[in-house]
Amino acid sequence: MHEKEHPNEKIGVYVCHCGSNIAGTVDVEDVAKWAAEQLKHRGVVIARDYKFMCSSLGQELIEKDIKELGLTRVVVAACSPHLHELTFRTACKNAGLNPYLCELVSIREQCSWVHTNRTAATEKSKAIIAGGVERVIWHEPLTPLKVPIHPATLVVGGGIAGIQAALEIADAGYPVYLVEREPSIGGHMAQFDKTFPTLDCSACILTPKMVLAGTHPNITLISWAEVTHVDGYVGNFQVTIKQKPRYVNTELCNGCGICQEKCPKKVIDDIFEAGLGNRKAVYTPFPQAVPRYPVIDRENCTYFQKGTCRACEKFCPTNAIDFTQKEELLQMDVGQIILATGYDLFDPRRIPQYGYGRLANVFTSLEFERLTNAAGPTGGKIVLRDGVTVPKTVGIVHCVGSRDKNYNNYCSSICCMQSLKFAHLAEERTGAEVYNFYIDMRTPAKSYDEFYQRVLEEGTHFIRGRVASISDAARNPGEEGKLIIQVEDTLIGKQRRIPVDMVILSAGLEPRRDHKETARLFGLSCSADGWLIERHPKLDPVATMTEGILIAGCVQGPKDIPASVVQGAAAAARVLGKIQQKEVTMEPIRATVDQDKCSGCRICNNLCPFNAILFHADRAVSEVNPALCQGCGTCVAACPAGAISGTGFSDQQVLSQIEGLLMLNVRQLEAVPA
Amino acid sequence: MKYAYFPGCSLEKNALAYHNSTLAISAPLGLELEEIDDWNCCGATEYIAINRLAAYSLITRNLALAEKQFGKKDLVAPCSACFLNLSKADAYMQEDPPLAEKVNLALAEADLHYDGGTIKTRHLLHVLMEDFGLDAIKAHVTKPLKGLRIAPYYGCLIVRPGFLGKFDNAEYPTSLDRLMQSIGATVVDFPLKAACCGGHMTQLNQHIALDLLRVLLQNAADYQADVIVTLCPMCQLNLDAYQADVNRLFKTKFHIPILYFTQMIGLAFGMDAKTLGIGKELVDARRALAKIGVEVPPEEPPKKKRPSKEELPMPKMPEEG
Amino acid sequence: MTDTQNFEPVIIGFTCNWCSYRAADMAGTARIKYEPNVRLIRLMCSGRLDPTFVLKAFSGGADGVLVSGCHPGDCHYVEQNYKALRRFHLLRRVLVQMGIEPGRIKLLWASAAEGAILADEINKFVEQVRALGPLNWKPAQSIIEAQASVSFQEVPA
Amino acid sequence: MAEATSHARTPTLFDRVVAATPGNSHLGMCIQCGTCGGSCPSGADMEHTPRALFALINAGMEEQVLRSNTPWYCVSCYYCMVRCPQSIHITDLMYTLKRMSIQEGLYRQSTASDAPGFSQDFIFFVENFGRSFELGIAAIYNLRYHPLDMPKMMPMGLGMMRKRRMDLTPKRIKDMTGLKAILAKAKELEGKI
Repeated sequence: MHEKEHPNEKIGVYVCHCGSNIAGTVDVEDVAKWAAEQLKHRGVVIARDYKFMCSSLGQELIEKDIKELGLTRVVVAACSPHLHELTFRTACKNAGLNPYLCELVSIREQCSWVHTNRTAATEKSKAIIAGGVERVIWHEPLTPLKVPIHPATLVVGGGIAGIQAALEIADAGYPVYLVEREPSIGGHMAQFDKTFPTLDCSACILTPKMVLAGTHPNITLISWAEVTHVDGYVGNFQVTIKQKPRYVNTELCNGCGICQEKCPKKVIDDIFEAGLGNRKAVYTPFPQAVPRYPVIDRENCTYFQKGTCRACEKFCPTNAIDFTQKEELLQMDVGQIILATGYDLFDPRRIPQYGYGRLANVFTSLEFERLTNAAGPTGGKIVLRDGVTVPKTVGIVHCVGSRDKNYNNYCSSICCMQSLKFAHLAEERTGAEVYNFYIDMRTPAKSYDEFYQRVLEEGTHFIRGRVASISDAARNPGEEGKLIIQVEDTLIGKQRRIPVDMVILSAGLEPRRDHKETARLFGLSCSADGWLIERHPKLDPVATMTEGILIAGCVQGPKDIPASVVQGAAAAARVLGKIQQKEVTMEPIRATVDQDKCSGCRICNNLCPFNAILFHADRAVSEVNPALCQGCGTCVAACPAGAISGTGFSDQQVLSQIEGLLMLNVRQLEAVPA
Repeated sequence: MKYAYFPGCSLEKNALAYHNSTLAISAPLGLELEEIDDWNCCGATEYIAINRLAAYSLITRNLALAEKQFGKKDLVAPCSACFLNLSKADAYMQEDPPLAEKVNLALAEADLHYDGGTIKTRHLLHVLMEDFGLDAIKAHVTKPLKGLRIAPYYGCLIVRPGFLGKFDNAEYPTSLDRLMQSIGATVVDFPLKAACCGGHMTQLNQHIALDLLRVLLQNAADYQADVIVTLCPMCQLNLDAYQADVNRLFKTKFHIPILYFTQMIGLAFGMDAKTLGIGKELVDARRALAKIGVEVPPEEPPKKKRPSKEELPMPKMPEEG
Repeated sequence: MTDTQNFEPVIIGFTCNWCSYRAADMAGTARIKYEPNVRLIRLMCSGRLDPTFVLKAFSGGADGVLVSGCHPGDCHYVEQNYKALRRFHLLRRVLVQMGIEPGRIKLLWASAAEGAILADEINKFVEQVRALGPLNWKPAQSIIEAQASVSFQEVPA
Repeated sequence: MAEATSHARTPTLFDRVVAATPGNSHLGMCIQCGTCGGSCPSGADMEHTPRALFALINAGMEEQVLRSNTPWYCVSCYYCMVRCPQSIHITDLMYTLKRMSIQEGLYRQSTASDAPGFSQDFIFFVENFGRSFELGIAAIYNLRYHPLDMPKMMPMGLGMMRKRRMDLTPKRIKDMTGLKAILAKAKELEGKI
């Protein structure tokens, strides 16, 4: 039934060498020759091979044939359609052929790059092309769908990447919803004191941006909230946001902070102060918090736990405290989404031999950031955990939890520079002897290595060797009461034991603990390490596989502040580009119900996750709403009456492709030696 | 529960106390240990240094005998070195087919054959913790070791590298700690609990070995341990038999008896010292053990003064939740 | 062509546009080598897999069929791979009735990042099918149509 | 990975070390971080840290490698192996190097020249009785290598005797012939590394 016996199509087949990428393993000339001869009866009128089909010359080749030979179908055997489908469709379009009458089959990713046996690869290429030819016969001229794009954008995560993205879009005059899980935006950058390599104060450069984001007319800041549900598709997402109760009426609150003074309940601040400092049960994480309104932390509030106290309420000059607030679900429509949810710090407790948690004076990098921060728990004094003693010797350990098959296999990329910064600060503020323990010193970006030079000049000791263990077990009087860092100094090949007062673990960056949930929520995929996957690692680092959802900052992989800002801006540029077009064009891959064939069994109705299929009770037939349909084709496969067909992936197209793929089985078996 | 049993050479004589105390506590727990008939030495750390195939054949002969005698079964080895060698051989018999093939060719000379993975070797501590559990052990405690300060010493091979899977943390294990607490003892923090006793270094290079031992003893002394509890004959031998040499060489005055964890369990079960082979240790345990049963208020851990108000909080540890 | 030694099975693989096809791309970009016996077809979603496709492949001379999609929970279309899963089990039963060993069809979840896993699984599957030997399954077209239409009535979810 | 590749070229020192080590040693993965050397209980007294030894192996400097006292000072504590960020089977590699150094006879030139002797004495009893025999080993070994240390050893030895923790005669397993046959066959199969 699905076999055009004498196809009256004129098909052109184009085999790409891709330099030696394909031609190196596949005999492209032979493949082209074979297609011309063996697929003639299927309508192939011309088959060519060319060095680079995607080059303008290659495209012209196709366009010329379309015009001169009157091709009605085009098959290009080259790389993955995900790379160049658009290129060749455009070529067809330029030559006056409907772009959807072009089929791109992959003989590079799926053949030349993954096989070594030339004969086998060549035969497989032929099969793949035969499949493409059989399929293309059934292609239909299509016109891409256009849907209006909602001008608003959702930015998830109020760290520096998210703030940058939000500001860029807002400044261009479009509305942004900036959602932040914590009470204030600012992210990790707000916790730092200095930023490498220029050592300018983190707060000084960040807070203006925070204030801007908080006051910008085009930015709706939604802090202390989380995205719980995402529906729809590029141009028209419906998102649900859970606004956690602040128990503070932001209409009335003026952020005077009296409630925080009066609150009797001290709580260790595990988030902003990295567990090193205290906050109250009602709090803003830090003085320059944006928004300035505090939140009441229910778990630790005496009133919520015991029903007494209410001190904050008593003293609030504007009666802004409202214990009756409930969690709210906010619904909003946005056209595009930028994810900038950041990272979590590697937990060094997982490396017991480094003693973090057991040995008081072993600190994490984030703890040290707070120690050095003028607004931190010690007012910027670098002291041991007793809160008074100034360290005379400091050891800084690189690569903690990074570059290690037992923990994270990747390089966290910021630790070297961060450790150099720590070395500088420790030396500058305490005059301590500082030792840096590194495997490789990685300072590749602009004026980073110069900073390394500077720290060398300041007299920091650099020991090339990964620290083996940190203990308080002294072996001689010189080690009494110290932390002993045991390491091989690999440059002299000797084991050394270096007694220090303070150890700083430059812990690596990890995906957020809940990264899997995030990926699911937004329909994205994570790499094995847990970072979100970009559309292309080099050429499309802020886009994702899902149209309309972009990523920026550490959610895509470890990176420092400059890189995060760049990505925030890049993602914003992408968003703005789309908004400017007013509408998004979408692949016309949709399902349609043949009203005459439909028996009204309604099996398809429950199969559609987008509720795109409606049932007309009166006529007892189902119908697909093309605006909602995403083209997955599940209903097509399910329809017992074969009444539903999917454009671009119709039964005929797939069945014919199968036939094509299997066409030269027998011959292939003989041709290929085992 | 029934298990195949591989005592190992040490338990035959120098660690007979370990052997006896193991059997003693097995009875009440219902732990049945059936010795592999005509087992041979595991080769310790020495044989592998001379001839790889001979060494693996030597070890695997025991597994083959066990397979013949019991079929598929768990094998209990109280000696950490034997435990390591047996599980290592088993691991490579599965992981390295060419090696396995040759080993079986050799075993065939005595009509023996072994398929990797048939006999799972486990250390006595694993079995007590995983198959019986603390509650089962607690249930038999009649004389809790109240007030006795124990430094739990794991040594290397029971926690590292875990050829058949990790049983406890390789750097900072806690299973023995929990076991000792469950029988009423006070377990002191012992940072070097999984450090090395020097192994055969006591023979090859006394200075290296004695220094390692000194550091261990010092650490236990710093935390005011009455007893170091071991689960390996080699560790016991080194710490016990060479403690005098350590004192002589470094002019120290350590007197820390080294006992087997099975002996401690036995005491808690109310068994008499003699059956448990207590008294065979060179560093006399009488003074330390005198504390047990005597009502003494648990002394507060060493120099942990009240936190001053400047003091910054310590990070929460997982177990604290 | 009976001796399994130099028998090269032909396997048709169905991939979804969002995960497994991109896994194949990934394997390519990373130059991870695998057996040339598999020929892939791109569907938008594993949910699109019509059992007739599989029967068509077998009747057309394929010795094995690989069905792959996003990991459960990661489906680009929310949950359609679960439907593919449901169908797969149904289908396998029918195939057995039709005298096709269950070992000739395999379901595989592969995320866009799992090129190596995909390659590895393909190699395993090729070996498995090679061991089963050639299929040479040729039922009348009519049977396929019939079987297809009767045995795959979806139970409304 | 290096161990995976099959070479037509004559095997290098690296190849031979890898081939003589059971399982996959991952030796080719070393990034020279020194975690092993830092973790080693006797690292301070080693002529080369394991890391340095691996570099020498890569450089094909057979003499230096097999003359080094490093493998002989390995106490088999496995710290290096569990801490190695590249999961290299360092301890097993040390065993391999011991064997090779004995075969090449190069250990004699190492500062641990008598170490193999201890192993030899140990296995003498294993090979002839099927069980090890502390007193015998200690006695023979020390008589051979540290006769002057004997007096120093005495108190400990006597203590062990007094406590009946030492045998005067070694035990012997029943099927000694079987074991001997197995070991003989194994040695024949092993041949030269």
